[in-house]
Amino acid sequence: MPGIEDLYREIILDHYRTPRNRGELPPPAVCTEGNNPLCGDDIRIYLDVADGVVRDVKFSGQGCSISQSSTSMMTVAVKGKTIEEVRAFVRRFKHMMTLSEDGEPVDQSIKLGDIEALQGVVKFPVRIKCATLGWNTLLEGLDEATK
Amino acid sequence: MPGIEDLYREIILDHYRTPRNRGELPPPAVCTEGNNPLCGDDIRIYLDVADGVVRDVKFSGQGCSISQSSTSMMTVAVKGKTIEEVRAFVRRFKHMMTLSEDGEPVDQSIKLGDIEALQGVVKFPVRIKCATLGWNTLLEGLDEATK
Amino acid sequence: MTGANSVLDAAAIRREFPILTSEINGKPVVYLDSANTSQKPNVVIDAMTTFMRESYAPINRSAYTLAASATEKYEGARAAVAKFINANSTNEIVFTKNATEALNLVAYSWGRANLQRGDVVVLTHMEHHANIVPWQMLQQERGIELRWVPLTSDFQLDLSSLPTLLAGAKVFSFTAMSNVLGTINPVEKLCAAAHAAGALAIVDACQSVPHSPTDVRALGADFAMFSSHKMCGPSGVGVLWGREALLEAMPPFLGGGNMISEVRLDGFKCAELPAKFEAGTPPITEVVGLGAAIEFLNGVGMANIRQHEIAMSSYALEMLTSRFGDDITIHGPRNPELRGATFSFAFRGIHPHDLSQVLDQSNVCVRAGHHCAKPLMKIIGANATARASFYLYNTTQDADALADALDSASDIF
Amino acid sequence: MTGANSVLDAAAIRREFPILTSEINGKPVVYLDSANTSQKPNVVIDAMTTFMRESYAPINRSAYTLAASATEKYEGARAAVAKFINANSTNEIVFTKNATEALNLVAYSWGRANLQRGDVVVLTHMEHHANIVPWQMLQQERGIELRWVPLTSDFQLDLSSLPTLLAGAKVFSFTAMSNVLGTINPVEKLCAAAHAAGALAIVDACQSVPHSPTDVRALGADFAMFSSHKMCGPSGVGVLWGREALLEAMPPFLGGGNMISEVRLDGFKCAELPAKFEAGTPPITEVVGLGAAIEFLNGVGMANIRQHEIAMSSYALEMLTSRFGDDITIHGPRNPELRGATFSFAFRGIHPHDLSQVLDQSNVCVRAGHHCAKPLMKIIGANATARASFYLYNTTQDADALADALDSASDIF
Ligand SMILES: Cc1ncc(COP(=O)(O)O)c(C=O)c1O
Ligand SMILES: Cc1ncc(COP(=O)(O)O)c(C=O)c1O
Repeated sequence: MPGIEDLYREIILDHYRTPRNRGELPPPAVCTEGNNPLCGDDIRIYLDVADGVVRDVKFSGQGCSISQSSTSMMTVAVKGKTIEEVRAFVRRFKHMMTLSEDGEPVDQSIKLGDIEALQGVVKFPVRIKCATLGWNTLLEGLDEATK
Repeated sequence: MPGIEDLYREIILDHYRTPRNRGELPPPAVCTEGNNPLCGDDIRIYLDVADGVVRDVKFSGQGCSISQSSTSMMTVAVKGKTIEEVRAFVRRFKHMMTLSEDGEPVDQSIKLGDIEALQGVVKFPVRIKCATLGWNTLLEGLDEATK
Repeated sequence: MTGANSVLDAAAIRREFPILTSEINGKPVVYLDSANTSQKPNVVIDAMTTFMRESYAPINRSAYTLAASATEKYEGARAAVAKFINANSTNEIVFTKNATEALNLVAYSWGRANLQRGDVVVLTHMEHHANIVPWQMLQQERGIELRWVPLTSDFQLDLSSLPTLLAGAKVFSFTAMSNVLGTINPVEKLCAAAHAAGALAIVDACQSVPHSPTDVRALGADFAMFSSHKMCGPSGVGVLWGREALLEAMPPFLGGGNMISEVRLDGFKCAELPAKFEAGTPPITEVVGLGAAIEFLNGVGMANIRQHEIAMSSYALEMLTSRFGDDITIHGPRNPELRGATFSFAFRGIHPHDLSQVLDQSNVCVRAGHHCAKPLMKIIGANATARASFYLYNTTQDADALADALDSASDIF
Repeated sequence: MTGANSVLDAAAIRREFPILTSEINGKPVVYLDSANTSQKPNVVIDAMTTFMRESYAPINRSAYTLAASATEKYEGARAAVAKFINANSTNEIVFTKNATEALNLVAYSWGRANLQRGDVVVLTHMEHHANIVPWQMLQQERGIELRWVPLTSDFQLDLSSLPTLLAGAKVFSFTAMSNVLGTINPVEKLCAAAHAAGALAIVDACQSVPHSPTDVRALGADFAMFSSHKMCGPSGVGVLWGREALLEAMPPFLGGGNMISEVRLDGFKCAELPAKFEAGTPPITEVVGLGAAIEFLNGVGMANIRQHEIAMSSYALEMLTSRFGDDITIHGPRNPELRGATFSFAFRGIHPHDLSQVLDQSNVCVRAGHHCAKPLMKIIGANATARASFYLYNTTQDADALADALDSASDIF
């Protein structure tokens, strides 16, 4: 059995205790909502996109340490990136979470930085949904912001 | 395992090969139909009742040796009896087939005669429905003839 | 060792359950998720194995010895179920795949035959999704009205508004015990109230039948349903009990083999009860396994099980509050006589999902989430809770193991 | 010993099935009722026993190790089923309680969403009640029209009228193989004809999936369904396969836990596939058992099973006609390539019920009755037939035992 310390790395607990970019953004920022039917967690992502760049991003909602910290780290990472960069970044993250779709190109050279601490989640398959909740909700926000 | 000879007694096979009272009766005789969902057998009983007495009874339909011979023997036994006698007789028969309802009075002194050959059917529970098919259909006919 | 006031030897019972005597990583399994699904004793596993090895055959269709004896075993289990809940007749016992199917059967068959636009169905705020969604589907389709019995601050049904809610209602469908709060509802009284208002009384007995004696006649209910897998029996089979006259009058639900007496190109006729509601090949081995589970439970004694769970509740409530004080919030009644041994709780602000993960390190198995009762969760103000539920095989040691594991969770968060 | 042209060692396979190596009254069991339900090999019984002893836990609900690994085993079986029939994705595999529920699911959910008064559903004269009654229920409720593909004199579907029947139809639902006649239908061709007419193609694959390789994509079907219990798996579980886009678009069928993503007092949202159609606690142990059955069947090889059954058919047809000549009438095609090894027959005017009773004295298990296909029985002019059906574990000795037992029936009648 994988140890609990694989899951609750210090950096994860840090983002859980002190989440970054928590809050809301007023319209015209896009707001999308996601939820995890298993545990009842929900999350809202606020996205301010202009000229193809993520200017600002915030999140609110309730969730476990994994979903909250993963979302917090995600917001830090994507702010300031172009939409294409963000999409490539999400693909790289999902690949780490063993969730790549068949034939989807993944740029392995992209560095995930702190987010690599979430790799341990893979050993706890039930929690993968927690770790990806914010990211999937972000993708929906991107779709909405760019349509 | 009970032997097949308990089931296929000579008198049963005789009534199967040479059924008595096979045929139909024209109206005003009452006709009721029964079927055994398990095997697809069906039977029709024609009943001529007057002044509270079963004047005539005939049957038609398809069925296995047990349902056919049981019905044949039944027609022989009930012809000429009063309705009350017939009902008591049916109760006596069903009791032999272990199908008495709780608290139903059964007159053990009634003699079943040849019909006792059907007692062996009890050892083959699946066939009890075959043996009683004609009898239940008769009861429906009595209800109809007396309402 | 099994709780000072328990009337049964849970430690001995536990030895009958292979999983409960097994270890993961050298540590015993502390199974506290029986409100979700229960473990299976040897006698149930063996009954199924033996049946598949020696007696498996089609039922109700073929006449050879093997098939006749399989049919006898299957129908024998039906008789055991009927007796277990004191039904009037085996015709009142319909085997479904689970309690959820049984609730849907009633909503589809009785509901579609009897409920029209504007008709009122009364539910409660503590229902499981299985007793909500089928009615909401009918609401979408038919425009029936749903009314909800609210809760009091001490997690009971608030009966003050019941007469108003029931006025003009056609159905009152409610759980005998909350799978989240542990609250045991006054089923007889609720059935009587339903009938007084001219409504049908449907009892979701999933959480009561496995844990205490059941007498459907004494309850005065019209329908009741429960699942084998929560009462030491196999998965894949549930029970619908209904008053014979009601079942007789209902149209069929699933169509197919076994539920017909006649099929022609231009139409079909239904079979007699209970076949009418058992379309297709039923869960044969599973029904036989349920029969064995009932024999097992009867052997222990349902009244004893209830006593044991009262003792477990007392112990757990006292021990947890004395060890953790305000750090633990238990969502449910404090009086062990008014509740089952199912505890939803919040602990030191740790998210239930994280909590269950940490408890899992000590093999303490609790459920974290909404427990298929999202409306209730919202009402008690939680997105999720952790839930520990005890059964006849749990001991005070299991409760202690839970508390110890909670301590270790505090170390991490 | 297993038929001159068989590619598999049925005698060895048979030893894997406890019931087939058992004796009743000192005589071996000759099980010829697999079209009804099949026996279970040791590996399936053991997989279920081991699961209940070591791994039983709730699935999809709890996060602890035991529950996560039970979920993995359950979902692993889904993946095995998807691969077994070459589905596009595990989202296309819905576990039901049997094939009958799967057919009802399609009729209730897809049917009620898409069929209106006057819409046409085409069936065939050789359907099982499970593929008739659900549509007749929709006929009563909605006033849809049912049309029937008739049979030719050699027990095939009469395709000459098919284009006329399909004109304007919304659904063509048919069996891949008749459970009475043994006739194997040209499924690909029938699916293509349905699609050419703009109709949905629903394949009742109950009698084909257990007996030959299945590739739902190659068949070009829209829905297909089959039952675990007919393919060496446990009772209590069936499979609905459907094209993902169709399943996506359909409203839910049973409402309750697991099939929702959100429930509020004022309504619910469905979960993603396949959970959307799996309300309540599923047959957990049984799905795991089905996974083991598929592994077992894959080990033998589905193409080998089909070859073996062709060999069994050849042998049985020749042997029975050479021994009994005109005394036996087999209702079904003579060409072993065009049929499965399921034989309905009439013998010397002896009523099938009596026949099966006498055969039972030699432990020869055959079904007697209407085989849940009453319209077909009427068309072939029989109230009932006896039916002997062979599977991978049957040998030529079983066929010989049948013939010997038939001889002894002549002595009595
Ligand atoms: C062709 C066919 N369709 C449907 C069924 C129904 O299967 P089940 O009874 O497992 O639901 C059967 C088997 O009885 C069958 O042979
Ligand atoms: C109160 C209650 N009702 C209904 C159900 C549904 O039971 P099942 O999932 O066995 O259909 C459950 C269990 O999950 C329950 O606790």
